[in-house]
Amino acid sequence: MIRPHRSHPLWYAFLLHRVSGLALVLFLPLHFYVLAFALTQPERLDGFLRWTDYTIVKLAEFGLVFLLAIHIFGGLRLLALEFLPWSPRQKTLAASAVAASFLVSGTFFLQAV
Amino acid sequence: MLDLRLYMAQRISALIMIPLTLGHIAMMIYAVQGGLSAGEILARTQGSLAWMLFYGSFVAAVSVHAAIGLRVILFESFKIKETILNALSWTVFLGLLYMGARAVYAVTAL
Amino acid sequence: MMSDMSKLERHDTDILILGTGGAGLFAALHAQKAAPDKKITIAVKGLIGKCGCTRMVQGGYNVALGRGDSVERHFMDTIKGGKWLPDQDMAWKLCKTAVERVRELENEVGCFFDRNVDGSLHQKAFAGQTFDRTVHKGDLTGIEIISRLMEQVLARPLEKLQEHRAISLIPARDGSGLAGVLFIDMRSGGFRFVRAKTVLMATGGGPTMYKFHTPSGDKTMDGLAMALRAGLPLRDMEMVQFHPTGLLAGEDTKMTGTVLEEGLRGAGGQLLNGHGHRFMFDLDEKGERATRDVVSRGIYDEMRKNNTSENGGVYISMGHLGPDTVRQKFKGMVKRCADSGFDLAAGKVEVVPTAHYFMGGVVVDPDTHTALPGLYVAGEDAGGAHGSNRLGGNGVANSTVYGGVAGDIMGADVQSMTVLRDPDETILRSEVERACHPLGKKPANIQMLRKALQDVMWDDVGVLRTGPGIERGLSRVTEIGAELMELGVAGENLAFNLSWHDWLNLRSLVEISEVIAKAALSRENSRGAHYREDFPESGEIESSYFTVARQSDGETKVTREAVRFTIVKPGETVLKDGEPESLVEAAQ
Amino acid sequence: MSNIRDMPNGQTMEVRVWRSDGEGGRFEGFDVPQRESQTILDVVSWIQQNADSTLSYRFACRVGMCGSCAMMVNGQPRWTCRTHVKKVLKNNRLTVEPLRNLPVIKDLVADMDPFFDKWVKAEGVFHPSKTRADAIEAISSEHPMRVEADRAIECINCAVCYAACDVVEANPDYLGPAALNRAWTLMNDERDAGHDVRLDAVSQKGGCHNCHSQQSCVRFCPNELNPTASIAGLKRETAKSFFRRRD
Ligand SMILES: Cc1cc2nc3c(=O)[nH]c(=O)nc-3n(C[C@H](O)[C@H](O)[C@H](O)COP(=O)(O)OP(=O)(O)OC[C@H]3O[C@@H](n4cnc5c(N)ncnc54)[C@H](O)[C@@H]3O)c2cc1C
Ligand code: HEM
Ligand code: SF4
Ligand code: F3S
Ligand code: FES
Repeated sequence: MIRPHRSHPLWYAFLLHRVSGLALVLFLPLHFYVLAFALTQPERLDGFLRWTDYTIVKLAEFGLVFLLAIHIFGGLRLLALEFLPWSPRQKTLAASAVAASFLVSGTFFLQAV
Repeated sequence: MLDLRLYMAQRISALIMIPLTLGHIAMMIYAVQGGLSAGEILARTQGSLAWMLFYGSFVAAVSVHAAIGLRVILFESFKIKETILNALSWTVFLGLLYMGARAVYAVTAL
Repeated sequence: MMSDMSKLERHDTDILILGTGGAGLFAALHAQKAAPDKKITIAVKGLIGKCGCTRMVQGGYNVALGRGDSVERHFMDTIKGGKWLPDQDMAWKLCKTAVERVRELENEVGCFFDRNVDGSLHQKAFAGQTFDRTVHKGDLTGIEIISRLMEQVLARPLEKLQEHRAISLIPARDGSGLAGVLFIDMRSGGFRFVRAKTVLMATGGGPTMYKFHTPSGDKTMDGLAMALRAGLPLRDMEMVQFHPTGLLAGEDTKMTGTVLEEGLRGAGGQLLNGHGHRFMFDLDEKGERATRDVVSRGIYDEMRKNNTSENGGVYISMGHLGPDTVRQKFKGMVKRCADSGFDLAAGKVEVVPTAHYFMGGVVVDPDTHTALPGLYVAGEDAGGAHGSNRLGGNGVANSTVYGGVAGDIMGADVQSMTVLRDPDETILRSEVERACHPLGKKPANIQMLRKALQDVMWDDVGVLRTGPGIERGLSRVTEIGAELMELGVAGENLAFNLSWHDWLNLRSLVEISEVIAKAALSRENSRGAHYREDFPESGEIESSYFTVARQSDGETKVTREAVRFTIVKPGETVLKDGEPESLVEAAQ
Repeated sequence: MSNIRDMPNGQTMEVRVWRSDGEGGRFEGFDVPQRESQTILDVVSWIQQNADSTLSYRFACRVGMCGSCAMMVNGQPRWTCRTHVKKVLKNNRLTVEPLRNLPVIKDLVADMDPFFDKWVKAEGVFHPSKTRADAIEAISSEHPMRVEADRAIECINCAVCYAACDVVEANPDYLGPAALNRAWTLMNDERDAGHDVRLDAVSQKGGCHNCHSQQSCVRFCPNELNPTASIAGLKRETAKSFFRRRD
């Protein structure tokens, strides 16, 4: 499916950044919506937070934090690429960003269970 | 479709969010230990001007950042015309800002 | 078929430029400056700036920038290098104007040539010169020059006819001069006639009728063939320069013939024949570092004696210098060989002499005027500046200097020209028919014929020549020409029909090959690039002559004309008293 | 053909070539003999010369200097004159198409005008500050700006990067990696008098800020240039000018 001119790590890094950004845009309104219950219907917020104890929801949460982490570290990578002197180790940087994302979201997951 | 001004807005908002989101994640990692409850969260945040500023600036930044980000994706994937694109971007921006502001107000006002 | 003249598109302009090498692009810039209110049209066989040989210049650009060097010294090197055959006024103008041209390239066009640490231009050594005067940009000088010129031209509001192949110079009905140029718009396959008050021909010669050759694929002597048919005199047509080390990768690849740079030999590269013998020291005490012509003859001779490598050439070997050193010093060449599947750094690479540059060309005056009013010629298409041999680095200098001159002169001349000349419609029609000739014949593969021509020219009118050999070659070339006329091209779709253009290319090559052979017969001595085994002596310098070929009534005749020593006489010099002969040796 | 010197085993390969008169098009298959030394350009030429005389393609220098022979080979943009068949042949099959992101004139010939229009639009053109009457400016070969410019200068405008970039495909106004790379070399040219117009030119809607650092341009540039780094340089300079020009 991935066309031949795209089959290299830095293009995947771009794709990951875009997909994570897009997913965050979709999730964020939901997040805001739920938090706003605190004002209007505090009991529903609590209900929602309790609901987060379920494993599936835990996994989803992990996914979300992972996306956020991916996007942040990916974004850091891009900002460094754009604003710091050029580094020839672009692939390493991209890999590090992914690794850092796993680390952070993994920690979150372990704490949460 | 980015020109210099949109680019700057997106990059500056990203820079602002870096400490905020990292702080938020660290917070969450700390807070989720043993499960979340509304009471816990609200106890920490309600009535705190610091938290209001913290999350308030995140909401402002992310509204700008995400609206521009979405604009680019919409343009590149769907070749949407500029006028419609502008309208969409503003809608996303204002929508996020409104929802975000409400959420911040909910968790940080007394 | 397109004898239907109503389909011929017509088009008018003031200044028309053919070709976008160094000469064409410079002419466009200068013409625009000299005549900003005139319409200027550039027409080229390929894309603007992306075809021709100026882009392929590796070594660099000769220019006297002081520091011990002088225009006089550059001039003397050019005259001596050309074995006293150059037109001295042209050579002088070349050397003198090169100084201004390089400043223009740097300050106005935007080229950036290599510098020394102190900020001054770096100048390197090139064979046959008494001063290290070659300005360069790494070993990709041509790309820098043409890319920068191309940008300037693209940014200007000139009319651009890309992938327009000039096929004929059409004279005025009243015989007053040139009316315009007939083209094939290659993209559509249609014909277009462009009337112009002045036309610069800068299509860049190109001896691609040899089995091994360096120039780009678009160069097939179209310009000289057009000039010949228009009745213009062509000089020095026997003078074909061979580069000693072209890559040899077999007959089936276009890589064969492309240049492996001169510097390889300079740095200590060894030439070995098929038996592994290092033969150059048998011929010249400088070994591989002897001049281009000597080395070319040495290799050609080994090839004739069948002391050859696998594909029929000899080997160049660099490995003894240390593969890493070679890789670092000749990065571009090593990479190029690697892309072709050869290891230059550690292994041996097969090489052959390869036809590189054509010294002959249209007779012009130092202002680029020709015998045909309205026609100007500059660059490799023009004869005279180099005589029998072109110094490495004088090629781009020549095209950029004289391209600019042509632009200035055309810009000035056009001011007093109020009307366009009307073409001779009969000739126009017959020239269209001429180009359509193969479309009426049964389609056939012409590659065998092109190969046959290249073999004949290589074997019989090549690096080493003899009278009987040339005669044999000449009659074979004539036969090939006749055979070509019987082969056809599928003409249902003329849009970007490369096979049709291959046919037209071959026709130009055949026509000029014939002239080369005739001129080579006429010169009964050996000078510069022309070597007659039956006349190995150079002949008396004081009574030097150059050959002039002219066609009338379909018959080409070659005559000899005495060289006029207008600036310096044989045995004399324009160098100041007491100046050393060479500043290269002095420094060594 | 008697002059064909096939591989010892007489092997052929299956080549699919895009045929088109500019609109629409289709693949056509050819069996081409394999040779020891053979580039993609040689394959295409072989087809035109021996199998189908109507096939159109473009080349000039045949040694990687003119940048007019680029095509999509197995879906990837490449200079065909210096791409050895062995390097790209997979399962004995090859696919050759015209360069991506440009209009097609015929078969494998792309119209490069949009690419060069953008080159000019990006102000990839030197603005002189001196004339031929002036001396050549002394600039040390070790000057940092010069070193930076040199890194990006050896572009042959082959449009391989332009064909590799998805932003070019998605955004018709995007100036593209090569034009921006050239603009950056000029921003590092002390002799150039057009820095401000150029910064404006690359800050427009189709300018450098549209680059998402996909780096396919770097991946495929046959001359190992790095347009991404050059574009990042432009982003930095324009960002600086964003603040500078507000005072
Ligand atoms: C590989 C190589 C390396 C070289 N290295 C050096 C060097 O280091 N130093 C040096 O001084 N010289 C060098 N030369 C020689 C130098 O390149 C030429 O002398 C010079 O560039 C010729 O310039 P030009 O403008 O006359 O022709 P070109 O640059 O060849 O341009 C000719 C133009 O005319 C066009 N054309 C051809 N036929 C037609 C037609 N029928 N209709 C329309 N347009 C047409 C072509 O497409 C092209 O655009 C080298 C040459 C080669 C091949
Ligand atoms: C610290 C936090 C963040 C940083 C450093 C950051 C950084 C970036 C950067 C540099 C880009 C530009 C990518 C490009 O042009 O190719 C970008 C794009 C984007 N960001 Fe963020 N971002 C952050 C947080 C967020 C958040 C929270 C959201 C969502 C709500 C988001 C949504 C997007 C979107 C949708 C895009 C567009 C993606 C694209 O063009 O491919 N970002 N981000
Ligand atoms: S940057 Fe590289 S790929 Fe792009 S045009 Fe220049 S040489 Fe070709
Ligand atoms: S591929 Fe395109 S997105 Fe940028 S890094 Fe290169 S120009
Ligand atoms: S033919 Fe010139 S780069 Fe390939």
